[in-house]
Amino acid sequence: MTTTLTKRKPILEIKGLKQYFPVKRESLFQPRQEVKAVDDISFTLFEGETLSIVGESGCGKSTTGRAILQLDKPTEGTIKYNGVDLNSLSKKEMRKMRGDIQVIFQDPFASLNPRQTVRKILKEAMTIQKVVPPSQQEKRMRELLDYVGLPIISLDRLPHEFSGGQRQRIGIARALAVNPKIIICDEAVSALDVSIQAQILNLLKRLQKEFHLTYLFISHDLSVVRHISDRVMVMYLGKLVEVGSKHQLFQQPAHPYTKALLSAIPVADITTKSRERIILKGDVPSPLNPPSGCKFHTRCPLATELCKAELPPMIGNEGHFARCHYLQ
Amino acid sequence: MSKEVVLEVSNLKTHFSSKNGVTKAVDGIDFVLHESETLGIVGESGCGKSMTSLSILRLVPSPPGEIVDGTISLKGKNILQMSEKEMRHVRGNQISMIFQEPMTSLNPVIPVGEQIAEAIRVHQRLNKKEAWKKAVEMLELVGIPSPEKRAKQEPFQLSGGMRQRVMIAMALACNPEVLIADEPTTALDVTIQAQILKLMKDLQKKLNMGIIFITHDLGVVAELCDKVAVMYAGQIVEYSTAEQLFTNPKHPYTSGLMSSLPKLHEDQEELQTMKGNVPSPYDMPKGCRFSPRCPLATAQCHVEEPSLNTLDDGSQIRCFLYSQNIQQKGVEAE
Amino acid sequence: MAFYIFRRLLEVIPVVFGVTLVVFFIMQMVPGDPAVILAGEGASKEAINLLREELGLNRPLYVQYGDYIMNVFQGDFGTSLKSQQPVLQEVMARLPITIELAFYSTLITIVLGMTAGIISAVRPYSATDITVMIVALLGISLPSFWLGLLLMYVFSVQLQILPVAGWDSILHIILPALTLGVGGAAIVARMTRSSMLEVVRQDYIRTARAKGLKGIVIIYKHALRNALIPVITVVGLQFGALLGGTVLIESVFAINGLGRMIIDSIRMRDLPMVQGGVLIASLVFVFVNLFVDILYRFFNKRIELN
Amino acid sequence: STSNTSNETAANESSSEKKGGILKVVRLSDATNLDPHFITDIPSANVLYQKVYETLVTFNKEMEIVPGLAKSWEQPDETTWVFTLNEGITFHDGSKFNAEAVKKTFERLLEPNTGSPQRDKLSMIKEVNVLDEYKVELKLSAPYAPLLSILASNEGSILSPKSLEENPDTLSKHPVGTGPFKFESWKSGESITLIKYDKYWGEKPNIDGIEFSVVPEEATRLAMIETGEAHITDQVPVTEIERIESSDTINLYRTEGLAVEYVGFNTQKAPFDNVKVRQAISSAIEREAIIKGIYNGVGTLANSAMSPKVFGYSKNIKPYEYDPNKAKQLLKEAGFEDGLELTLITSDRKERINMAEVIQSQLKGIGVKVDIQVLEYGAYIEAVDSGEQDMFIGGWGNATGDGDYNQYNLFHSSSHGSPGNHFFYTNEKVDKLIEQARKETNPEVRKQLYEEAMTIEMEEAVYIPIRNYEHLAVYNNDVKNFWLNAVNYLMVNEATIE
Amino acid sequence: MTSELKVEEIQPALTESKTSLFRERMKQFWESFSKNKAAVLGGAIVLIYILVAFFAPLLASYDPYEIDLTNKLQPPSMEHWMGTDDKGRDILARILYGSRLSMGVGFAAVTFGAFFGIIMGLVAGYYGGWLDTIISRILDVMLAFPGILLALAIISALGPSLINVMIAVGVFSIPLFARVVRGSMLETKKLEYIDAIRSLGANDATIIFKHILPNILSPIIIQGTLRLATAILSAAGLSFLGLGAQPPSPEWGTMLSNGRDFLFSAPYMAIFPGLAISILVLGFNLFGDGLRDALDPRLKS
Ligand SMILES: Nc1ncnc2c1ncn2[C@@H]1O[C@H](COP(=O)(O)OP(=O)(O)OP(=O)(O)O)[C@@H](O)[C@H]1O
Ligand SMILES: Nc1ncnc2c1ncn2[C@@H]1O[C@H](COP(=O)(O)OP(=O)(O)OP(=O)(O)O)[C@@H](O)[C@H]1O
Ligand SMILES: [Mg+2]
Ligand SMILES: [Mg+2]
Ligand code: NI
Repeated sequence: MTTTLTKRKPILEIKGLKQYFPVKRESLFQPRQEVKAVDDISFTLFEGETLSIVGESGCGKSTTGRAILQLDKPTEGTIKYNGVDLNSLSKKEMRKMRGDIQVIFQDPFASLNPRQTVRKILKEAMTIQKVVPPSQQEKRMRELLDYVGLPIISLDRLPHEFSGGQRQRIGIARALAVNPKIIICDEAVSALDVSIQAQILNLLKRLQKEFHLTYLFISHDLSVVRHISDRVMVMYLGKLVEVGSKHQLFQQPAHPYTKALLSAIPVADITTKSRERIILKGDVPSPLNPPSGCKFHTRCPLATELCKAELPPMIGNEGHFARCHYLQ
Repeated sequence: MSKEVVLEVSNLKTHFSSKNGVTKAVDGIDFVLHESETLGIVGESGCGKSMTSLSILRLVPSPPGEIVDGTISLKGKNILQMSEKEMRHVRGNQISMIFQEPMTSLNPVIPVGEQIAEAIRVHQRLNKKEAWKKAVEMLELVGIPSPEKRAKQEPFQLSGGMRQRVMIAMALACNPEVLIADEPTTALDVTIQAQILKLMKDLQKKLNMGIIFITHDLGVVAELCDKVAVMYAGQIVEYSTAEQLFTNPKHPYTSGLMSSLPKLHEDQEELQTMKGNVPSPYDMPKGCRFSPRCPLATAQCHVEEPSLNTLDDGSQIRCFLYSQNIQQKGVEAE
Repeated sequence: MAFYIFRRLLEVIPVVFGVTLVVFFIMQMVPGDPAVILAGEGASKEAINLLREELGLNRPLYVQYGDYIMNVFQGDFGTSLKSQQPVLQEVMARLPITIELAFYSTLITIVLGMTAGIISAVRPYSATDITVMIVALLGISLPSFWLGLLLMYVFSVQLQILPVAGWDSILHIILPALTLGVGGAAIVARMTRSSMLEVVRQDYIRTARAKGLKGIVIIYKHALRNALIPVITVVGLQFGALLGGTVLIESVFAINGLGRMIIDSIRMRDLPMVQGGVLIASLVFVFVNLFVDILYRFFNKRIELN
Repeated sequence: STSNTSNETAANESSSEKKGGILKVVRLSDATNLDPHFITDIPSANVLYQKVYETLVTFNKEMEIVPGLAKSWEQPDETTWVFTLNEGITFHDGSKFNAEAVKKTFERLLEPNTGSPQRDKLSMIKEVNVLDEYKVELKLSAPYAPLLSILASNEGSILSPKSLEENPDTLSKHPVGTGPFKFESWKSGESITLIKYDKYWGEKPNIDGIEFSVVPEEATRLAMIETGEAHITDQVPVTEIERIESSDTINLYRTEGLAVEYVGFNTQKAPFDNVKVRQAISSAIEREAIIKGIYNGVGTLANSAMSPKVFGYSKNIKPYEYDPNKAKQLLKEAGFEDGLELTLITSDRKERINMAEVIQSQLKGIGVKVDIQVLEYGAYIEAVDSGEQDMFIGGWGNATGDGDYNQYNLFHSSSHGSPGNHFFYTNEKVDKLIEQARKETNPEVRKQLYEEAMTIEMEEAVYIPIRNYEHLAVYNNDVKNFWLNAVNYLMVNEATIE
Repeated sequence: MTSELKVEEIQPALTESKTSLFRERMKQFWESFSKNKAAVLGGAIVLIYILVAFFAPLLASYDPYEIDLTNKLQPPSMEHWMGTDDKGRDILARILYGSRLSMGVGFAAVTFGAFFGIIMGLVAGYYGGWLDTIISRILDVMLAFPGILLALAIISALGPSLINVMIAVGVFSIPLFARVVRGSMLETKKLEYIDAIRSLGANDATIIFKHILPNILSPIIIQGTLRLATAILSAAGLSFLGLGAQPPSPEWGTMLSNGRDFLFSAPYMAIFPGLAISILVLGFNLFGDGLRDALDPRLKS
């Protein structure tokens, strides 16, 4: 396992990424408050792999994605793509670079221009990044629609004429249109029904193989994550709590939060209805006012005074690391 | 079941008309919902799940959409014939809805707490302060940390999952008799999802609430639903109890769905998929709408449209494979 | 926020420079010599030269401007060439009147304009909508002095229930404020209507309906706030324009406002007065727009300040 | 109601002796300055003239010079004038009126450092000597016939010596004189209030005070008179006179003025350096149509650049008859057979724009194409002063009522440009005649000289006389016994309010 | 990745369908536009005005410049449908001829103002920061600047001419457009689909003009159509400065303000030019609304 990992070429390196959002103060005299949406995370994405980010809602997954895309300027930290610091790029270079890193957004309703037909949306993507000569565009568009399972007639329809899942597929087609190297899939398949989801997942896998694509896959659906990922990263309250290969993580979860997550997966199997579950206690802490020490201590069944006082470091081996004082 | 019927939908048809023709988004749907019962609706994206639920609240965008036929009766009263004022009383109070798209369904410029409190105030005699308190409680209930602070924030300041939980809190705030949840947990992580599902179950027990749960997460369906309607291209193709569905899926589409699921405990290189695509709404295939994609389709399937037949075990299937054991019973199978 | 406001206020300094510089050079460029105009009919060239010297107009331009701007930053806006009175005093005598008039007019603009816009938007393309729209359009193509004279004729001369002109009591304010308010109301009405029409199609309006809210609540609370950005902009523009003074209406109702002062001073080529008037008007504009920007942010938190 | 003819006081003489009340006057513009030595406009002077300030001599309704602060005067030689002053007069600030006060006033005016724009008018005064407490002597550098008329004008106002000494700068906003009214307050841009001066030496006015308010809009001023919000307004739109005359509640007062309006030629610029062209244009304009059509009959047809009320007027000057054929003929002679294109500039006064349009249309008849250029006041002044104009519509107000102030400024070759000779007219003979008239003491001879000069000017067609001004005022039934003098100053000493 | 994947045969009628689809869209646009009665009415009004401007000499039965003082202030009659003005000229003839001038000035000024205003507003709103600061403050100054002074400056710099009047009035309009555009831009640029197009690497121009501008068109259309009226009126206000149409040009705004002296004695002197302006503006507003609705996909069908 170790050997394969080291051999791989890092394509995206994130170091010490922080993204804080200011929060409105109630009065002038209150101290300045911030949401630490992403609080000092570092990880490396290797070429050709799928790295998933899971974690509870609001833990900073989308924010991480947006920071990588340079949609919001990160508060701190560097993002290197193929060794180049994205921050150091000129506007023009950055624009070119964007073709390599694509995104499929969580919310398909908001991410399509209501005035553009599908044809325009796709065509524009191809034209901007100049990936397909105009004469080939029409053919390519049909291909793309076919990949994502939309009828050809969709080309001349407008986003509001589609259902949620259909819109998501338009978003996927748009991302694929520019032949990216990395795709950040922010809940890209959450809105899809299973049959399409299966198609899309297969498609993503196939594309990955054929074109050596790299995915940063953000999802809650752990079965999907398990299916698609090579490695999985677990986030909690803006911090990384566990990272490891799919097998390491699903078979020997180290962090108590990961364990709880795994046990909560709903299973499409009526017989296992009364399965043993780790039900987390305590309130979900707020990123506005995160707990001291280990961020998870308020809900952790194993928490001790130590956890309250000290932030545990990432420890582990063979590419499997977790942030807990009490790793077995 | 001896429980009272709260909502009965029969032959509901909602069509969209446009230059290119008529989209039959919902094309003759029947189902009943009892109190304390959860009905799951699953199906291909675009098959009309959301439109069915919007039709129940009479919120289909019109024009171009229109409910062209059918009845929807809430405790015996036909919603489609209610005055706008009566309808206001129904909405948010007797039937409330969690919308699929949390970003655009929340007013971008009003603090989320206010949006919940407002729903409470129209239907309950509470003053501003009390309603606000209740709203904050609701946010807490759906697992939003620091609810007092979050209540004062506006939707864009919340993450996708939080927004969805706000929607849920809003829908549950008035203790409705019927809750329509349109993919309420898609954006939630599993621990929160579990929490929410538990909350819904608890509330259901307490209030005898009937729930229509639209999702494509079959895991959630298995966990939560009593009955399931599987929709395909505007029609119900299979309607049965959850147990029957998961132990013995009958319609080829249903079994196709089941097999498309990624497995949690085994590695698959490729997921199983159904061939082909959802038919274009303007260009419905002749005969059975699923026939072009059906691995078991026969010649008959391509010309003749099957009807919804009730089987011995009470489930209803729209497929010629099962038409041999047609039983002329009512829709009610229990 | 406090910092933001502070920073915006600092921007006043370049505005002062910009305004004074532009006014100064335009006034130099424009034909018409203040000394000649002030000297009056039949003045000899010597007399004019003497006057020019007296007024300091024969100093090099950069000296004139430099002196002026130095004095401005010390709070001295110079003295009027014409009346020899301190400019600041003259401006300040008129500013409160102008602000009061602008305030009431804008109030009328908002009330009339938004109401009409909302009524139109609730039933687009209905008879009411079309009527409201036509009235609004007549309102905007009817020059304000006309409306003013008409109102004066009806209410003051015929009915004798309001005073003709002057600025002593609230009664005096009614007609001019109404006249000015109606003009602005037309554009506000049109903006409100169209902006509302965009908003009522949004999903969150559906959500509001699903909650069982009354139509009127949906309109006022959910739709209006989202529709407000372009409306606030035009109201701000309107208010600002009124603060710069409205020569015609000030003339019709004999209101001693900033607008008339500036125009009279331009005609007399009374540079310090023009400078002072325009400067104050621009400062007021800077404040109004700061306020508008804060309002944007108030109504839509997504909008970032700075 | 019916209008008064000129020189009659308004309404009936048998004033029912109602005393008191504040007279409310509404007018177009505010004063700009209240120091007579710096005043160059009528709205400012009108506030003060014979109300706050008085002059040594003054005009009566017939524009004749009569005693004022000076009881009598004599002229021991051509360049010496001695005035005997009235006694027992005090200024509003309590200081005494005497020869010293007169001396201080004129010395301030004549001091170049004062920078008075009016200095020119009296610069011929070499020295002012106090002969005794109530006798003052003016020594002139040369004989100067128009002196009395200037002393009778606003520039001749006698200022409080105390103010002059202590704080002359405040005079611009706080005048102190000897008149029947003392200054009360000035709200810049809004109103000026005067109140009755109890220790006034002469006949005390009936009213308690005057309030001059600024109301720029004509229609508003009329409405205020109609509703009784004000008593008198002076500038009145000529288009409204029928309505006013037929009204029961408001009345029109008309009186002949000192000013004239004319169309001027730039005599130094081609083609107007050619007298034939000027004559041709002069013959092509039908002036009666303008008086009637544009001015609605307000004012009279002018025959020269001098109004009948001005000293030196002559009715013997005959302007060119309207004769388009002759005009065409003259043009042909001048070499403009195929017509001519020229620019007519005018200031933005409504009536003048209208006049320009009519002239344009009339000249079209003889094949002259006129471009009208309307200019804002300042730009207009600059244009006519600079001599770039072809043809312009101009006017000459005459605040002193003497022909010198008319002829010297308008036609003397030393007055080119700003002093008033916008025709850039140069004629040695005319120069001589005007200079001579200035020194001539015999009024009849003076008149003769002016007539001669004006005849030449007319022969040379330097300008086309159009209209003698008529001043209008509208007042309501409450006010009686005021009058407007020929300069358009409101005279209220006998006025009463009901 | 184009060729490797198996795709069904591409339909042969590919290019043909493309052009016909464009035609289809145009047809749809026209259909939704023509369904809007008010918009069609507006379009018709505008068209009629343009025709009138074109054929004014044929339509007018009097010389609009012919002064006849004996015939002044005639109320409307069979002979003079709209009466005569204070110099005896036929008002109808003047309005007909004036349409060229007034519409020309109105259009040109609004176009000028809109062009620069929109660009300034877009740039300020989109980039924010110091660019916004600078542009916004310039706009503040422009708004506070007395129009007359600006006009005087323009004449003294460029000389008096009709074109310069358009520029002058256009310059007054710049801040009006700019501020409206900036406000809407601040709102729209935060939408997620803008992020989406940004992450595709679209350059700013594409984002601004293709994705944001169409979505903020409606306040621009309104500002533009309404500004037309004020532009015509303010052009009249400048003619006395020597800027713009000089007498006896039959410009509507000037006719209207000349009518002011006859408000009660000869109201027709002002009413007719006033109506001419109102109806034109009405036409444009209706047309603009229809245009906006037809361009809005969400309103389709
Ligand atoms: N405004 C509209 N105009 C035309 N067709 C529409 C409109 N809204 C929805 N439709 C069509 O109606 C059909 C049903 O849509 P609906 O939103 O109910 O799907 P859904 O089952 O909820 O799908 P998803 O799971 O993706 O949300 C779709 O084919 C869609 O294209
Ligand atoms: N523009 C913003 N202003 C203020 N706070 C923000 C903003 N964007 C995100 N946040 C906060 O940052 C935190 C992380 O948000 P993010 O959207 O990254 O969560 P997420 O992990 O994607 O959650 P989900 O799975 O629910 O989408 C949340 O607490 C959210 O409220
Ligand atoms: Mg997210
Ligand atoms: Mg849906
Ligand atoms: Ni001059």
